[in-house]
Amino acid sequence: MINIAIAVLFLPLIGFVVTVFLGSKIKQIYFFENIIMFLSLAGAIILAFFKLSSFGDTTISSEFVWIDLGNTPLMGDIKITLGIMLDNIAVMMIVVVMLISFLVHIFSIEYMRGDPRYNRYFAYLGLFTFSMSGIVFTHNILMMYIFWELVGLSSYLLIGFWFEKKSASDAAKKAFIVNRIGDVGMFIGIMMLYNAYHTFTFDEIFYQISIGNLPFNSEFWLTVTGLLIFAGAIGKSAQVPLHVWLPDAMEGPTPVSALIHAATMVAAGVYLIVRIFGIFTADAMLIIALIGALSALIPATIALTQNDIKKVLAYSTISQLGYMIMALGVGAYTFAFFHLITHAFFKACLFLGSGSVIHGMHNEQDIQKMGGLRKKMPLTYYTFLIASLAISGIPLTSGFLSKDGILAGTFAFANLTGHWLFPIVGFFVAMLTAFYMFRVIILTFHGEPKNREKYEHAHESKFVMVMPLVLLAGLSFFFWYTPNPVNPNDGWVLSEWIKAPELYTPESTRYDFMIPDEEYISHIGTSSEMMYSEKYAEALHAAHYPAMILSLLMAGLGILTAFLFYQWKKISVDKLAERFKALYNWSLNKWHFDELYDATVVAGTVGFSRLLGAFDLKVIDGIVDGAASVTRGFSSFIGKFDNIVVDGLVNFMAYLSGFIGLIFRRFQTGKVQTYLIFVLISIVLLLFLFKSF
Amino acid sequence: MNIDSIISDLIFIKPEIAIAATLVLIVLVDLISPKSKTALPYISLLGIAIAGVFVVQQFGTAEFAFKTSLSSGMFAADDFGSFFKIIVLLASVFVIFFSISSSEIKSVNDHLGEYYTLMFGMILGMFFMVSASDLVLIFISIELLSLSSYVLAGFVKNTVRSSEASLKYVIYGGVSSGIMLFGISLIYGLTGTTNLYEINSIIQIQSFPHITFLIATLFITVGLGFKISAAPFHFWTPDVYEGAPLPITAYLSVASKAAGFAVLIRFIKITFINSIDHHGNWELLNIIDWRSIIVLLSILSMTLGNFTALWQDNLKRMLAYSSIAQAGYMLLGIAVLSDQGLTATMIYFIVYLFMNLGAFFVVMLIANEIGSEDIEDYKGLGKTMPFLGVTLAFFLLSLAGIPPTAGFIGKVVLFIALVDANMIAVAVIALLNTVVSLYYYVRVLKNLYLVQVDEEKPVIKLSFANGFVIILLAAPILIFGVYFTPIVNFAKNSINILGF
Amino acid sequence: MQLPILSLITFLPIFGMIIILALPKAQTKVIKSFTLLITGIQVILAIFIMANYNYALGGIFEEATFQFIEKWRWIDIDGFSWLGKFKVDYFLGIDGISAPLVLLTAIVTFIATISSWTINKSIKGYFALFLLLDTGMMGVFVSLDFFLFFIFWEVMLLPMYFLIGVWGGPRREYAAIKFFIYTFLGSIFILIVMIGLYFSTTEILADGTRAFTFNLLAMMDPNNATETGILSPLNPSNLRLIAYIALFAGFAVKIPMFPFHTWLPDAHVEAPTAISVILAGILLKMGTYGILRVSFPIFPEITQQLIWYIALFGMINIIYGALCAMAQRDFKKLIAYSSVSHMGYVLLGMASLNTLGVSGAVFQMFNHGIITSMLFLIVGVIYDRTHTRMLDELGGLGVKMPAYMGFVTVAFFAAIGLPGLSGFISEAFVFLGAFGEPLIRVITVISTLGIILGAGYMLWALQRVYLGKFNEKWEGIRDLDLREYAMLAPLTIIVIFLGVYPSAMLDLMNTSVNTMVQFMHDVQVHYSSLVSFK
Amino acid sequence: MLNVGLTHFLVISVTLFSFGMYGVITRKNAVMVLMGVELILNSANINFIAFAKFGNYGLQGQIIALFVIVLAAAEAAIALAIVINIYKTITNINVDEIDSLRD
Repeated sequence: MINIAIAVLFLPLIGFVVTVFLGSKIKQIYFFENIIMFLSLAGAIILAFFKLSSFGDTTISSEFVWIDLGNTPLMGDIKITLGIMLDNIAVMMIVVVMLISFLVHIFSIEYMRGDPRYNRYFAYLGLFTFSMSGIVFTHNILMMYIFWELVGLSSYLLIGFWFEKKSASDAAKKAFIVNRIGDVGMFIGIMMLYNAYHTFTFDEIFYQISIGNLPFNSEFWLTVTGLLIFAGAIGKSAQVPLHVWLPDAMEGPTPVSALIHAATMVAAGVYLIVRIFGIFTADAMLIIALIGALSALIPATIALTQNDIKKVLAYSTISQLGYMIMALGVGAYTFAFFHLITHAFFKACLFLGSGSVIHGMHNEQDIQKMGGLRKKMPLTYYTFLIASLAISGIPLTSGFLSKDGILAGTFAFANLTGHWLFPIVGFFVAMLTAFYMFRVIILTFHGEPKNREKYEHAHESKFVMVMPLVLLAGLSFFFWYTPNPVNPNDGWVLSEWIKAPELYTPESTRYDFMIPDEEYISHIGTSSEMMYSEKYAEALHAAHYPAMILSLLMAGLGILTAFLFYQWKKISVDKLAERFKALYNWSLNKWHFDELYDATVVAGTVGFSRLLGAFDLKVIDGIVDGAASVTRGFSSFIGKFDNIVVDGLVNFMAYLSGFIGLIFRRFQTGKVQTYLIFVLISIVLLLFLFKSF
Repeated sequence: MNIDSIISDLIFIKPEIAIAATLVLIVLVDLISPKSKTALPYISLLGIAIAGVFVVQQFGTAEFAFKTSLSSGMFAADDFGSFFKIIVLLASVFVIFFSISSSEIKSVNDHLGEYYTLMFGMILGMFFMVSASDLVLIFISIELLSLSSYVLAGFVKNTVRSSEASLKYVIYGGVSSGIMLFGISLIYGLTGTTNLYEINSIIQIQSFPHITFLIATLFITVGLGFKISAAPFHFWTPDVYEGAPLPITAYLSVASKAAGFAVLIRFIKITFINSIDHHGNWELLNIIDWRSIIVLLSILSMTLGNFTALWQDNLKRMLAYSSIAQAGYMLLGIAVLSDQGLTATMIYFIVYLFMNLGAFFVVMLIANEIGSEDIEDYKGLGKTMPFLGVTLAFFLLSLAGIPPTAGFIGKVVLFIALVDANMIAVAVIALLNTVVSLYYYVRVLKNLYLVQVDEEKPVIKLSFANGFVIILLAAPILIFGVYFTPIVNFAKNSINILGF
Repeated sequence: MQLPILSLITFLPIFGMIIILALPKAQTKVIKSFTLLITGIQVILAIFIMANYNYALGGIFEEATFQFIEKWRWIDIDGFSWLGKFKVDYFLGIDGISAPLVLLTAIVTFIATISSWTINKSIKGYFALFLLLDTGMMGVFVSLDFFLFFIFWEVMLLPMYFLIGVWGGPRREYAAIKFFIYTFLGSIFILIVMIGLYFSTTEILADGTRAFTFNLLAMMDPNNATETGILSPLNPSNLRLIAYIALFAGFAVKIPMFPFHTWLPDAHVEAPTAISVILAGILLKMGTYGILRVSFPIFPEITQQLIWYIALFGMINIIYGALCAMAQRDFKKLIAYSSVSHMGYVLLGMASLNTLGVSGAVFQMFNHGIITSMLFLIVGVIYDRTHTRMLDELGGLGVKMPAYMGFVTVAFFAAIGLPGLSGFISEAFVFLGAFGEPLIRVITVISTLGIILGAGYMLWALQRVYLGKFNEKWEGIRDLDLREYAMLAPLTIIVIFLGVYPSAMLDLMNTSVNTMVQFMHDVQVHYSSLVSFK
Repeated sequence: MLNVGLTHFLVISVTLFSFGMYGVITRKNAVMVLMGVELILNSANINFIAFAKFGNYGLQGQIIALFVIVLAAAEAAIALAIVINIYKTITNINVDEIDSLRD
């Protein structure tokens, strides 16, 4: 098992190394990368199959000592291990990653053809896949951080792949730096964990917390630690307020957006929370839920008005990730991960579909200039439609299952704790999602083409591009996950594969409903539906059907409105926009987040650095330019003095010494009699000085 | 005191006799064959060599010559004196080498006889100075030195600046020695003797009006301060150094300064000593606060010397100020008032001899070629005169005290002595002064190497003899910079002043 | 007797210098090749040293556990009534703190020699001074006698002055003198403290008598303290504190620590590429090395008192350097300020006084040496082709120079501290270690800002130079040639290798770092008992 | 008859010394300046002789005075020669105006 995992992990790296070094020599080297990806996918599937079928709930892990500082004074044994941990979540995730990665590779063969850095593109994809697998497999948080940064690198390289475009390189830079902000939080969290437990390994950290050993012996700091690590997830999963990088990241090639910025890397934040779910206190979870809710809501409202097809999808991604984060925050752990998987497939499908459209339309991304493409690109249309239905939460799709679960979770949570904000946001966003997705579909595929010329040239994409679409659309149906299209809990994914989370936090820090009642568990036995306590199970059960019906209503409402607006044109969009101009612009301008950050953080930092730079040049560089400015009056000697010495602190000293020297020079008049007067004065002074001795 | 004892005492002044004899020989040779000026330097060198042999032989003796009483005399033949005689002789040898190749001296070739005669007059004066233990002998020998050097400073008669230097020197020197003599007369009046040892034994038991004694001592200090060009008695130094012929400037800056230091040390140590403990710390009589006075003079000297040197464009003048500053450093060693400090000063002197003479010599050779001592004219010389450039840089860096030159060792030993005496504040001031000094030394380096010169000038060849002399000066600096045991030993073994 | 390998590696360049001085001026090829040969041999010697290095020995304060020791009496003068015996030892040896730096010096000097190939003015003088500099640097890292240490410390001043001043850019005179004066000023404080320590320490000689000593190891042992020495721990005064600050300031100039850093940007901007490489790659390490080797073990009790301030200055360096870097328009100046920032990590790590922090600091010294050398070489490559370093005038170069771009990416991301490249582990260790010390925890957290800012200025620079629209002005710019590959490839390999397998370096220093931490801890207790005894 | 004692001599010598100093500092003519120097030297001579006589210190004081007179003569000779020399080169012996060597 472990060997297969290692192979799955390192094969893409080999692909990267080989491709990057031979890229300029051998034109066809990208085939190698694709073969490698196929092998990795095969490995991942085998891995998942064996793990899920034969090993049940056991966690298989293996580690080796990477750095061994031995028995150190003050800090005891310091060993840093690297290792692989395989549990159900990891193997499911790796299959998702490898599958989408493989499909994106295939898709890219055609999509990227003719690019001058064709081979390098595949190399980067390989690097990304390697890094992402690292995140999935890791058994400790430092290694998580390492690969966390490495996916950041590959994301940087791929967003900025067309770095000749300033916007692309800007976006790449922005993505990396914004991510870094979150990462620093995560790193501080890691420091706190390490400081408390002297280990990075998840198991050991969990064990220590479960025996009541908290960072700085305080529940408060446990909350803080959890939130700091969550900051990493905010960055990587593009949650508010660090979401600004993701829309810009659409500057990268579209397949990259599908792989990294929709399906896998951005989901890593969710994956991280899933991994360490057990250490979050109730306070931390509330904040997580809040961030998630905001991230679900705000981008959804922005997506309503965007015209760039990829931007719409990007905001939708943030919104969906917000759902997942919110779900985790309200304790709907299993649904969050479930949504992560389903979302990965249908969002990848949407992105690749948009890629197909863009490819077909010769790099046109503005949906206002499309239209009627249904006829030209039928396969793309249908797959896109299926995926859109899935994201909107229409029955028979996978999205319906997972989204409904999340909404039910928020419902139950609200019921138990009184935080009704979350379900309200959840349902509202469900409507918005349905609306903007169908807005895209209608504007892109339905109606009359707005740009005749481009329309004429549009064509259905080649097989290698359409095949992944079809596959992913297929994965958006319910039957892969459960036999019952209305209840995911009947399916194998939720009932067998995703287990209820283990909690390690002290019970005093949890929500009441998350404190398991012993007899209940012994009575029922653990099953995913019956997490935490009886109270919770009942609430969830009660929420299930109301939530389903309500969500269906909201989705239907959204779709209907979209048709009213765009297909049947019953309501004039322009007029509406005119009437609510402020709101419209607010949405169109993405809530002015970018401007806000530019004006505050970026301008502040850059301005401050300029200031410091000038400060460094002018002030520090001459602690007394204060004295220097006084001396500037003596321009007669400064002019001469510049030859001798310099400015700055050195300068000051020079000026000062020069000044002293100047005074001393005054004595040297050249008149011997004056000298003698000085000598006499000196004698008198000396006498005066020493007479009292 | 009778004739017999005077004659028998002559063996203690064998070196002086050799010098005097050479002086006479030079006069005679010059009279007999006025044409053959080329022989004179060699005769001089021979005389110095003989004197040198005598001086070396005298190491280890500790006797009074010309006794005025049972336990004291006018002249103390001791290792301390011999040490400074060696310094003087070494300086003389090099200055004679300088004189041979100096274009200034060549211009007065007809008067070379007088030149060497006067130089030996100086040597003779210095020899007596460093051994004199009687204020009268001190005064007379200082006058002998001064009178010869007044003339030598203006030896290149036809140039204005040489004459001016000479005039200033003689007036300034005359007044200084007058003041000193007045001070001596006051001491004589108070104690009835001019012998340092006797003064010491008298002031040990008797008390005197403090002000009078202070005035007398300060007056004497003026005369000595003039010789060692310590601030605030230094005013003549830059003008005379700039105006005098370069070999003489070099000579004044080393030899005559060394003699002045020897007198000052002897004067302080013999006259004011109360006791010396087993660590070699001098316990002085509670009359004059010598430590404060010397610290004051020393800080003043180095600060003034260094800071004013920053402004100099004439390299000779800059070196004049630098030598004032160097005197300040050496005074620090005396200020410690211990054998350790004394040793440090003596070690510094050995090093100073080589580096200062070396710097002056290179400046002279460059002036011979380009006819200027102006720093601005040094631009790009590093290329046209590679050897001179490198060696000048080396000497200047040694003066600044950068390892691995002997200049560094000199300073380190000095600072060790200061720190051991807990004079840390003084040490810090001195160290900060070395930073200032770096400015102007490096400025020369900058002009030599860093400044771009557009025109290509041909490389100027250096004669083998001059190169050899430079190496003779530079090699010890490097060698002693890395392995300084010999100079430390030499100085350490020479601190014995007669009577202690 | 074993081979005096440390003397060999230290004085080999001097030998080379003498040979070069004897060679005729016109034989530039020979001079260059010969220098390359000398530095190459140095690398081989360094590797030989590493191969024979015993990882189990700690060093730091115990002579017996130092390796490749050479100890001869250099100066030995008896019979001073005031001192007794004056002695200075020629005492070389390495431990886990100095070994990485010896290796670093050998490697960086070798690379810098290759980079010096483009020097075309006074070649003979250049390489002679270059080799002299080499000796000075190597000497600092191997000497264990303070006097010797100081001499080596000063010896490299002068060649550096000339190398910047003669072969530098337009404002080279200014930069050179600034460097010279700053460093000289710093070393003066070192000198005075050195003398103070000399009088506070005696050492038992072979014949059983005691003598004052410059031996650094003897100074570390409080049992050697004299009763009356001014810097003796037995002497209840705050002079030790003042001396510590003076010594620290002396070393801080070299690091360079804020506010003593202003010489650095000027020196870097004006110096030729190879000299910038040496300056940033090796010289800066001397400051932090000095603190680790001298200040910390000799003044452990003061160090403990002041770690908050050391960490504070580390933090200021990190953030201030990063912000200044961001404001620069000159590529080289930007890299120079990045050094200020990166050396801040070293200070922060040292202040932690625990294994993780100190390992991180030493490792960061090595890594920064390698990474910053790469960065300066990268700037040099551009400057050779375009003769400008202004960020705004470049742009889009990545298109035309793909191979170069690969190295650039590695170097920049290594500087950012990307995992998988060597900078990451050292920075992470510094932070983890510093966070482990409660006193400086808050400072550590604030310092993590440096991670963001570092990414900020580096990527911004990357974008302005290599990404974006290609500036047509540089049409016809060529990719790397073989020589440039030879400079960049080895460094890249080191960066990646140590990123993946940091133990290679960490194991080398580990025992010593642990010894050091233990020693600092134990001896602090000891010192405090001394003071309370008083 | 006035009883002449040590004090009188000392007053004279101090006066002489001061006059000498004053002359050195104020006179413009180099020869006059040199005269001032002579006065200073001779004021010391008076001291020596007076101290020798009134302090009963033997003949040493008088002998010293003789030495000083000789030295003063030598110095005067040399100084005058130098003054002549400077007169030859710049035809001016005004000490005040000879200041080409200066900072």
